[in-house]
Amino acid sequence: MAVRTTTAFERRGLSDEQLRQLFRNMLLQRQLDNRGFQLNRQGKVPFALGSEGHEALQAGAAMAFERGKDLLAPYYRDLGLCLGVGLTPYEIMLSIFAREADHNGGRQFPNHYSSKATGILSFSSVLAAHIPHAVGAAYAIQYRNESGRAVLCTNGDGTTSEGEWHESLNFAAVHKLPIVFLVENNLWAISTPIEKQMAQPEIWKRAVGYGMPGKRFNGFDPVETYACVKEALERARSGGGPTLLEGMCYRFLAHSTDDNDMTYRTKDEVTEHRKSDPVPRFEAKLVEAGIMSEADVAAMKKDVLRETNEATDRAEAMPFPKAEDLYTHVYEGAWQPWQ
Amino acid sequence: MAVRTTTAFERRGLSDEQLRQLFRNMLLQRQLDNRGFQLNRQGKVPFALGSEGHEALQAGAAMAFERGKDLLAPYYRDLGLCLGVGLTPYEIMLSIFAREADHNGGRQFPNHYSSKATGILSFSSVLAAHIPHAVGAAYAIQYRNESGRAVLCTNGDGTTSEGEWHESLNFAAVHKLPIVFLVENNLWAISTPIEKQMAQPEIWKRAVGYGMPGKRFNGFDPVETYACVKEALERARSGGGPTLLEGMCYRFLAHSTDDNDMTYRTKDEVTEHRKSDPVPRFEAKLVEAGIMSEADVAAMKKDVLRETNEATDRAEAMPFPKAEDLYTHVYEGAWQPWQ
Amino acid sequence: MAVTTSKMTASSQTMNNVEAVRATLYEALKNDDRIIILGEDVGARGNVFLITKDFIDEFGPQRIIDTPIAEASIVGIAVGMAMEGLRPIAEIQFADFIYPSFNQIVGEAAKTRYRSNGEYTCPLVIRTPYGGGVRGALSHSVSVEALFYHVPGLKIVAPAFPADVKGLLNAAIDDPDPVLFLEHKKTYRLIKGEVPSGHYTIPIGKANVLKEGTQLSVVSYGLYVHWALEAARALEGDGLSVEVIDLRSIRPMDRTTILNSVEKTRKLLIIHEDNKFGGIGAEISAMVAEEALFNLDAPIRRLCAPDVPAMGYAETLEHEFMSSPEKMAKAMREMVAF
Amino acid sequence: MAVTTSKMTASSQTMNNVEAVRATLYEALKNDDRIIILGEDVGARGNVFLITKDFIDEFGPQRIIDTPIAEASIVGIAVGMAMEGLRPIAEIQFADFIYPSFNQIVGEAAKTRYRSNGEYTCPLVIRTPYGGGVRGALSHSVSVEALFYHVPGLKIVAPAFPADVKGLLNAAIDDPDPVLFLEHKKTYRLIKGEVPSGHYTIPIGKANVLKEGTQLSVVSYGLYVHWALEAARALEGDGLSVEVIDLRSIRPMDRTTILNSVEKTRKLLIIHEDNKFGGIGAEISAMVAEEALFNLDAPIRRLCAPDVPAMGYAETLEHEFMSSPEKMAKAMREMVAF
Ligand SMILES: Cc1ncc(C[n+]2csc(CCOP(=O)(O)OP(=O)(O)O)c2C)c(N)n1
Ligand SMILES: Cc1ncc(C[n+]2csc(CCOP(=O)(O)OP(=O)(O)O)c2C)c(N)n1
Ligand SMILES: [Mg+2]
Ligand SMILES: [Mg+2]
Repeated sequence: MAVRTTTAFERRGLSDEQLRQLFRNMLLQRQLDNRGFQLNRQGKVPFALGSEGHEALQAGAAMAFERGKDLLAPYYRDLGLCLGVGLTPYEIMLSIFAREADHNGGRQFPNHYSSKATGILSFSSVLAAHIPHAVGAAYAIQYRNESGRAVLCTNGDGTTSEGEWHESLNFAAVHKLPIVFLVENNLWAISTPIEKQMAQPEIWKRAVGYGMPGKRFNGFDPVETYACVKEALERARSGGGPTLLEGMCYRFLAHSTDDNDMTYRTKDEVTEHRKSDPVPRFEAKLVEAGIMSEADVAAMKKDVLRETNEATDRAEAMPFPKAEDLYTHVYEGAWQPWQ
Repeated sequence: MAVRTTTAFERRGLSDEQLRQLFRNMLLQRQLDNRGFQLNRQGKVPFALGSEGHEALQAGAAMAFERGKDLLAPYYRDLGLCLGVGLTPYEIMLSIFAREADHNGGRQFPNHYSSKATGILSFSSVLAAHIPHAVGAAYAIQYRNESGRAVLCTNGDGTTSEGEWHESLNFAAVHKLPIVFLVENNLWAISTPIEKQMAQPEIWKRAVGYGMPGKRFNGFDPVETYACVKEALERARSGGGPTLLEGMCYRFLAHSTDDNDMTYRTKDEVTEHRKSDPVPRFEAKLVEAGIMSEADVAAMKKDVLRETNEATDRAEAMPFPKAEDLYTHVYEGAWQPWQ
Repeated sequence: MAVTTSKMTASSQTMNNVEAVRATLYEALKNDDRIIILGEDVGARGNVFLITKDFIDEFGPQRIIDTPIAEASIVGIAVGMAMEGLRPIAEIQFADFIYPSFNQIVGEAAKTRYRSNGEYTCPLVIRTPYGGGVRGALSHSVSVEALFYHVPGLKIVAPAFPADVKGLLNAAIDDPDPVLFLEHKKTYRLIKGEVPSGHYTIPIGKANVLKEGTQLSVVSYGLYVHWALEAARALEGDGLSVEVIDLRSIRPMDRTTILNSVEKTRKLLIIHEDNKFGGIGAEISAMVAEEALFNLDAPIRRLCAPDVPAMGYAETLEHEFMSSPEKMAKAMREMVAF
Repeated sequence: MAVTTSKMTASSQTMNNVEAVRATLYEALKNDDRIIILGEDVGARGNVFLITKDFIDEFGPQRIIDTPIAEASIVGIAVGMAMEGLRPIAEIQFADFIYPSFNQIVGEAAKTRYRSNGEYTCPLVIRTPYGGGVRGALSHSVSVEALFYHVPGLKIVAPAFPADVKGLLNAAIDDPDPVLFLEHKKTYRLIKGEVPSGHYTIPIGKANVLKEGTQLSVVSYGLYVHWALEAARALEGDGLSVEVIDLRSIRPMDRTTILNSVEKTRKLLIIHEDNKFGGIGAEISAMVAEEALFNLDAPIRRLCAPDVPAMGYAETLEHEFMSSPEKMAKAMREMVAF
């Protein structure tokens, strides 16, 4: 289908097809999120963590990512990003169900997606620990003169307080590495509001200190996100060095199924932010711009549900890791009890 | 003696007496520095480390410090600062000679001065590790409502790359703590030049990111240093929160007696910076302004040499720690072999 | 079970370990305004296990500090507070996140007194939940005691019973030196017990003989000491007499209690959740091999986790990693029969 | 002294340990352009011991990276490089400064393979000079091996002889898993020896019997293995036959060589510079107490530093902290006489 110009919103070069794809990623993300929480309520999985509120940001950023070229160093809230760069709902579900076929073999918490084939680095639950890894990967790319490639590295607002975040940005700037640091600022770090995390809440302003460009954008807008991340990634891919991006969003849900956010923030606050919920908002925009009809939307939602159901059923039917799997991949080769 | 106005230079409210005191600190610092290197060459001590080039910065900063009130969290290059806030040359020499009567009981490397009575915190050789301590001390001051007190915390330019530096500044800003972070930027971290340490060499610009005031000043000028540090300390003492200061100076010597700087920088570079050597420069200014005569200067130098000699002789005559001292102060109370 | 306490009052209350930590912290905050609690989400959220719930309302945000996510500075700032006369209690949200603060604990807190020749001290408590069996996966399950117990200047306690939690936490808070206070998160709500009212301390460095026995000494701590006790009690029916010692303190370690027990039973089984190589059991075993070798009628045995990096998230993996009262009973039988 | 090497060529050269590290790194850089050296002052300064002197001129600043002073990221960035196919060799300037990178070593490097179920690996070498006797005072003298040896997923070597330095460093570089490579700084220039030419490796995890003997097994490593050898040789004159084993690798540990030796001599003395409680000696002793208790004719003894935070700067303090060939000989005599 040819690209049409619409007046409804800036499409930043995205085709209708791409805009629909963005929206589909957002829908799928929310559906999979819900599924995790449902499964937890049903007692089928002990833990789930959602990224509601991050859908636009993640869908937009993922669209700027070049599959087969770029690398992604995500954090646990990046279900949508990981989907967007190529992970399948089935792979997501394998992680949620901790099945043997999961990339991590059911070893890690859910939401700790990694996949070498997809270019997603492995990370742990220790916040900020993945950021130097992303920088090291960017160094490898630069060292091998693989121009046209870059690393997209994400973390939450709270994680910027860690020393490793600082060290990593500084090193990347010194070496002008092909990397984009994308902070998903949802205003909360579990129960800690941004103002207890930092005195000056505009994280992008730290870029000046490191000597790299910095930019804040509206992470509720997938198209704006796409454009900002794409610009930064292209700079990185073409030798222009790193960028610090700050996407503004909000965490609509509690931190995880282990958390009750009503102990530390008000329902009113959440409701207020819900008014800008990026999913219905983008839906309305697409419909208004004539890029999707109401029927298209309904069909897409149905299809997303179907895909989620299939992924759920398929993953659930898979076997757990075997007890003996505890002993593999400690070192290369077979495990020795005394190692 | 009454304060006279001179036209020779901005005296920023300092009396003649204070200006001479500044100068004396600078002279004493250089003399003690030289003494350490001499003793090392004589084979009397295995290690020495000098702060030539930092004299003006440290003398100026020390003069802004309020004895008996403020706290100092220094690093190993702060001989002059420690002298300026009240440590005696004898105490310095006890450290250099690792004598029993040293505040650290001869346990730490020389230049790791600490003295509870003088308000100097204890620190280790691990760079940046003392910065959170300074922040914690500032928190204690604020918590106890001890207004009129502040912490002066220093470190080198290279040390700003450490994660703990970042974490500490961020926390201090969030809590608006009474602390001044003073970076002594001498352009080198052992053999690593500033441009390999950071992409953007103006460290004070990081202040924006933390939400605190930042300022760069000429650390070769003791009076300007005094004024900048005083302003920042007064803000801190009166509830105005932290400041990031960057004093520009240069390390004239090798990093320590274990280093040969001619392997990584040129003699020309050092000579070029030597032209601005703060000690003769300040001497000339004082003489020009009529605050000191040539004879005064000569007498002061003689006196400083005498004081250094006396301190050296007195400290050298003191006993080493006893072997049994290895076992004290592990925990409170007597040491147990199985602890 | 014999709870040894230095001061024991008549009245007591049933609590679980979470409640015991909470009650002790509360009392401490009430009694000493030098005490500051700092950590991630300790304020409005009241800690992820609700240990400090509502404290911020009563004691204010100056004393209950929701820190930025920055463990090195959480401990480092607490060190500075301690050097300047406060009594900070720092929390690391999960023991797995203590690694970034390793420098401040091992390099700084543990050496403050020593390197300043006693001029400065560091009366600091670092509390953190550790241990597995809660589906915490690779990074919310680790045991960290063996990464720290080699460090002179540091004390480490790991109580298992609510009464010990209170007594040892009080002792840690009163202690003039840094104490790493390890709370097994699976025992948090699982383990209930009587906790004496009023202020009391249990000396750091004293183990507790939970059950006397004559044929085998079992030394354990944390969650596993409960399972060991369960196993030992079950074996009583078969006429086996197993002594169970709760180590409680890891550094300093109660050599006397262990050696006395081994002298009596002539056999030693050490059980811990952490992996084996270089674990706490290594020092216990080495100490006994040094001090009481000829008292032994059987090789010393360590029943520990396999030497793999962590338990996995999947139930199968967690189950394989963890021991059980059954596996412990089996080892006890084998040792007695040796 | 028997240097075991997997490939040994006729020609060799006398070198000290600094030269052995340097020569090995040089060859590695020459042969494999995936190899990157990163650390503080490794470039123009050529490392503080001049190990990498002039490398930057030959291999360029892309391969010899003078990093900012930030140990967590030195290791962390190396982990990322390793995950993406490079072969980084990270340097920590002094072992005392490894603490800030603890999270990256223990939490990340050691777990990369495991947590990704083998999808990602971490072929990384971390080199660092450790140990005392050089007037390095409190913070330039520590032994760090016991802080890491409990960690599955990590390997640790601590060679003492130039030929072993080369063989084990080559093995570490070739290894597909992270290796902590510990260089005793007092041996750097003190210890010289023949180093075979050409590329060879010594398998990680194999100890070396430096001197055979029948009356006592001594296990040591690093600087102290030289002193132990000296002491054992001196005792030969008195007719004492002491076997000296150089552990060389700390994790994995060569149980077989130790057990075989103890079976023969029936007595075990472990000597290390690091303090005792929870040190490497604890695991060696525990392993033997577990596997060979009834082969022992004397209690296992550990001759280690006292459990104080560090040696002091003053000569008196350093001397008191450190052992000596004389103190070692005394302990050996006592053990043989037992
Ligand atoms: C080093 C470390 N410290 C603490 C935690 C516990 N923790 C998990 S998520 C989280 C909050 C993170 O907040 P933010 O970075 O803003 O990300 P968000 O969850 O809001 O997306 C915390 C404190 C951790 N996982 N790692
Ligand atoms: C954590 C840590 N890493 C490395 C070192 C080794 N080291 C000692 S001084 C120094 C350079 C410090 O440079 P800078 O902060 O600029 O201070 P300067 O010496 O120039 O005053 C280094 C790398 C150390 N002491 N601590
Ligand atoms: Mg957040
Ligand atoms: Mg410098």
